[in-house]
Amino acid sequence: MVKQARYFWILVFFLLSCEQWVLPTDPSPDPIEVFDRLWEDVNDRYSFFSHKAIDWEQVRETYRARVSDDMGQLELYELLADMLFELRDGHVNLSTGFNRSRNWDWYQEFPVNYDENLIEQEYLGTDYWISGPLLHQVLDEVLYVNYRSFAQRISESNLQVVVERAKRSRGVIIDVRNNGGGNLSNAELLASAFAEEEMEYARQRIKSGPGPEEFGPWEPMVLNPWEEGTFTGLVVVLTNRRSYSATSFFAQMMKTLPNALLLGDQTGGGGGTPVFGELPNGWTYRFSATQTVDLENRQLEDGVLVDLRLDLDPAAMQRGEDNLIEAAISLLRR
Amino acid sequence: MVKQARYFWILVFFLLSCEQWVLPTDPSPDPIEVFDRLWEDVNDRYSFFSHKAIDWEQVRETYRARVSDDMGQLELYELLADMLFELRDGHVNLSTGFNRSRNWDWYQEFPVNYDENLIEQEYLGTDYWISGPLLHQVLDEVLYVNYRSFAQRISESNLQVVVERAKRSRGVIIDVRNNGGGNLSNAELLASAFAEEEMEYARQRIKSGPGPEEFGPWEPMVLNPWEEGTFTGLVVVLTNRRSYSATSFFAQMMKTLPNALLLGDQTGGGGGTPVFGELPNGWTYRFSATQTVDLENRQLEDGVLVDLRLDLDPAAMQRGEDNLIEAAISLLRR
Amino acid sequence: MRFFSPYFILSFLLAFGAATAAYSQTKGNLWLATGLQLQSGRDRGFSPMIYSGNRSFSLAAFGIESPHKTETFQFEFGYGPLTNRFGNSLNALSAGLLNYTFYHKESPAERGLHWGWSNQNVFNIRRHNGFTNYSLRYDYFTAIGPALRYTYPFEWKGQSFKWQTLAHWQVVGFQIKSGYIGADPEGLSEEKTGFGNLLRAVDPFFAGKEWSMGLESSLIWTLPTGNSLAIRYRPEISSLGGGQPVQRLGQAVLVMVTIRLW
Amino acid sequence: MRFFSPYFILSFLLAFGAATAAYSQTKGNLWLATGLQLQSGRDRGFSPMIYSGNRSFSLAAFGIESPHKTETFQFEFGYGPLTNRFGNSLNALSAGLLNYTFYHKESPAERGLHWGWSNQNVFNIRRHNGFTNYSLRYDYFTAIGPALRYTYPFEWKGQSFKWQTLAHWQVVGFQIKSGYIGADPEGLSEEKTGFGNLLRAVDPFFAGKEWSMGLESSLIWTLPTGNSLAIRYRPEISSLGGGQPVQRLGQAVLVMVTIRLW
Repeated sequence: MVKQARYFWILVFFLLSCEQWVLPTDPSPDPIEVFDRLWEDVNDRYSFFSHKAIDWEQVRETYRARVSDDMGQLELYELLADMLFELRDGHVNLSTGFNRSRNWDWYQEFPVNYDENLIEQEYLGTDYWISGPLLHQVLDEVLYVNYRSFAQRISESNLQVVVERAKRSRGVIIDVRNNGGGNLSNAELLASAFAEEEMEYARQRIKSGPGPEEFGPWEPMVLNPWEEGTFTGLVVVLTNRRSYSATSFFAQMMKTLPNALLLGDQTGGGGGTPVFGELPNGWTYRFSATQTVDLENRQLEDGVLVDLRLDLDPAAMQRGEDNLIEAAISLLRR
Repeated sequence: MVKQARYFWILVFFLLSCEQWVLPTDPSPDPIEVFDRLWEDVNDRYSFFSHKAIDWEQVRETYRARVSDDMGQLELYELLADMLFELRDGHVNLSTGFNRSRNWDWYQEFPVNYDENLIEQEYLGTDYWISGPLLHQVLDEVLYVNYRSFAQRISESNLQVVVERAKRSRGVIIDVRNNGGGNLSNAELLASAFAEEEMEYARQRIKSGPGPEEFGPWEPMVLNPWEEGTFTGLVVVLTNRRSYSATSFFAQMMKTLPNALLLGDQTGGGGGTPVFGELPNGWTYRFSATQTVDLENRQLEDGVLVDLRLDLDPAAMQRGEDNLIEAAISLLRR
Repeated sequence: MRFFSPYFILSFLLAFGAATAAYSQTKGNLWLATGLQLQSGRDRGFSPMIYSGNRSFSLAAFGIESPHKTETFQFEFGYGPLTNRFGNSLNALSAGLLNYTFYHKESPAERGLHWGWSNQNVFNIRRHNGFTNYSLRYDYFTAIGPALRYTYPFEWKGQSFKWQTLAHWQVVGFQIKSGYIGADPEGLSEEKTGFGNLLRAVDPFFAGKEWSMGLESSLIWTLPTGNSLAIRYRPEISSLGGGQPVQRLGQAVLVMVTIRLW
Repeated sequence: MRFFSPYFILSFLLAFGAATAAYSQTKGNLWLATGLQLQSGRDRGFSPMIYSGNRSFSLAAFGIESPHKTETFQFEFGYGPLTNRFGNSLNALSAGLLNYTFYHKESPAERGLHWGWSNQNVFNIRRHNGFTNYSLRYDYFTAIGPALRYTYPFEWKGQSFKWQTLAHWQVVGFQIKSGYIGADPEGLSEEKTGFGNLLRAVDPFFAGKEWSMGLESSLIWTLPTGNSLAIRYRPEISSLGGGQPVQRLGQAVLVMVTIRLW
């Protein structure tokens, strides 16, 4: 009987020796290993190589030669940040605790078109309403709504009051300039309050394998009218180049609605949903892993174009006026 | 035997009938009840009646007459908001879902002294470092650190890199203008990186009963040097009237340090830690329930005074200069 | 907490069981029960509103039955979110130790009415999810009082069943509660010395001003092996006065196994 | 989840026990165990790094022993945070059903080596706390394979003890795993019909490419009442290939009570 027990000791030792075989230890945190991991993961999962005509193999050749295992963490960070900069994508970041790399070319080369101090002093005033993240004020019988980040959650009761005030007005201005994005569900909720019927506003696909063109199928993105009641009067959405990510999606939703139009400058883009990753030295990163196109197959990554192109006029600002808001008011009062 | 069981049925019924007696149902959401609850809770727990010479009984008389049970929620909200406005306190809010009342007189009547677009374009530029919520850039051998909200957590590694860059510079500017506060622990952590030794910077006491002068004892608030190493060179902290709450505490900590001075306009105040409450109609509110005084027994609620008073100069702004940052740089380079 | 409680209890029982298994005149039992508790409560330090909800609730008990008396040591644990009628929420955790001693010198332990006493120790802590400051409050009390037990065994379809109801009422003891505004009890921080500090924070518990009473009614199916399966209903109330009053009402329904250890 | 699992299991057992108590030739047992599991795992869909930590781990099992075979149905549940060596964390939840059948026609059930088979069903889900998108990933497999049991009873200081080791190795079955980027399995959303959809998401499980094996070693102290207290050590490995591979290694130490139902 005890002899049979030997089978078991063999089994126990076998199982314990499996550890290294089933679960090999973590990869080395040496710069070369870190570089290769990052390059390879971007190569496998990044979604815009062909759209942006980026030769990632060529990028590897350029940067790989500059990596060595005796370089410092700061040098390595700068090298990797430079490499990721080539993706020309605001949804690409490398986070190290001491610094976070980014590519903000999509707004830094363009006019700002937004002055928060001016809006607070001349438009919102002191008695505007605060419904969660939605700041709103009635201007010349028009409801002006300022929303600064889609990362701030809109509750149903926040939205309810905006819809109710909208119904008592001659139209709505939604100001999402400088709104850098956040949660798509907030964008869908806000847009749903102005949608008369269900409609497809974009299509999205996701990387499904390491090949450069390995994507899942195009899935429709659909906007449903808000069940609590909607405002179907005229809406003007103000955007600038710093309207990014979820804000681009919001702009696209509103652009699809027959009762809304976009005014200002095109959005900055951000049409790919970022996926996250980790490097063997503990740094984390993210980059786009999906593609989104509008109904004409134009990539949202390139920004959503406005219906009416208008920049902030320094002369108007000097007079204490935001000429985008003024233009929206006169459009709605017409 | 079964007869004895009667005791138990009596016990069970007794226990079940206790429900209403032990736990009476929720108070009525009628306007008069709501008004009385709010007035009474502020009366019992608010901490600045005598410091601000507010006659809360008088306030009750003024407003109670205007409440009736057939008034709408919007009217009731406006009445309560007006009543709370009398406390002249930025830490007092009434939140209803459709609007949030506030008293922002502590900054609205004063110069703004801060232009984020200007700082991004002329000082931070495109290659500044992002260490969590700390944005920093070297300007003329001086480290400029911009921190926009104490609600954003500073990690140890974020702080480490700031201290290390500070050590390689001729001094540090910490810009907390327009920083409306947040978490006191972030203020303590940031200040601790510039403290050479343990020191008391303020004293705090908390309401301990419903009487107007019922407070617990004064407790010292102490700043300890950061264990990971500190920068003990010169530091200039930039504040304006919108530096509030945790930012006032931070200003007070830095003011107490021998190697730091405050430049700009005094902070907005916010020296009382707010306690929260609920009304029978579901609205929530908060108000100050503590007092904090500096080492000269001056209330932090009245704002922390700067060492060097300076306003933003429109002419300098026109030249693309923030004259507060310029003044701080020349102070540190002297 | 969730994990360690049953773990330590069982370890303790393993050791304890070994030590007492030698007693020949006694019976040792282990109870394990889990279920749902509908809890409603109000803490004036937070709000005048009632917060209620269904929490998970579990208990582990160890009992020794000797010819003349029965002793039970019962550890209880409850955790879950409670909401008010406007949807605001708090998370409430309770941990308690409830001890019973019943005397049955004159009548059999298996049947009838028995008097005894109980000792209850309960710690409650709650975190409000909508409040940014002073969002944590707690209370604790320890008290003793009389207890009563009624047991009625019966047969049904050839199987042994038992109806048992226990009642307890806490009369006198001590309490510690969060302060007027903050989580720390009033007076706790006035001195720096630990014990003097603690004494300042302690208030008496007196029936009349404070209340804690409860029932445990169980329908028990005794298996031929001596173990049993049971369903227990457990209503209780408690109310702590003074400072910011705290009231609570709980009703738990539990499934329970009893394990005969010796 | 945490609460409902033991609750429903016990309810099921109450009903099941009642139905089978009539069998005279069989023995019915209930096991309850709780403890800690040191888990290490890697999901290539998240990271090349290992995440490990001590999780709470519990199981409830029901066993029927007839003269020629023993069947056990074991529900397992584990939950807790795992961290990598830089402090990033994810929360990992596992729920599984592990069934054993052992045959002992020729030898007594209480002693010796018995062969049998096992069926394992495991669902794992993890949420990464540092990733804002695609932070949820899961996997599931069901498979069958051989099992082996060795039981060695002994006496020590007049008490009955038993050493028992069970081993299982999963050979063939099915698996479903999160996709290349997102939580949904690849192919799941291609069609709108539910079942065709599900079939697309299912991949085979084959020993060689996929692995799942484990041991359960218990030191059992049988009480005079027929119940027992035990300590169990439970190492296991699993590895799912294809797409983004997932590997896991767990070692649990549990305290356990066994309740004789009939």
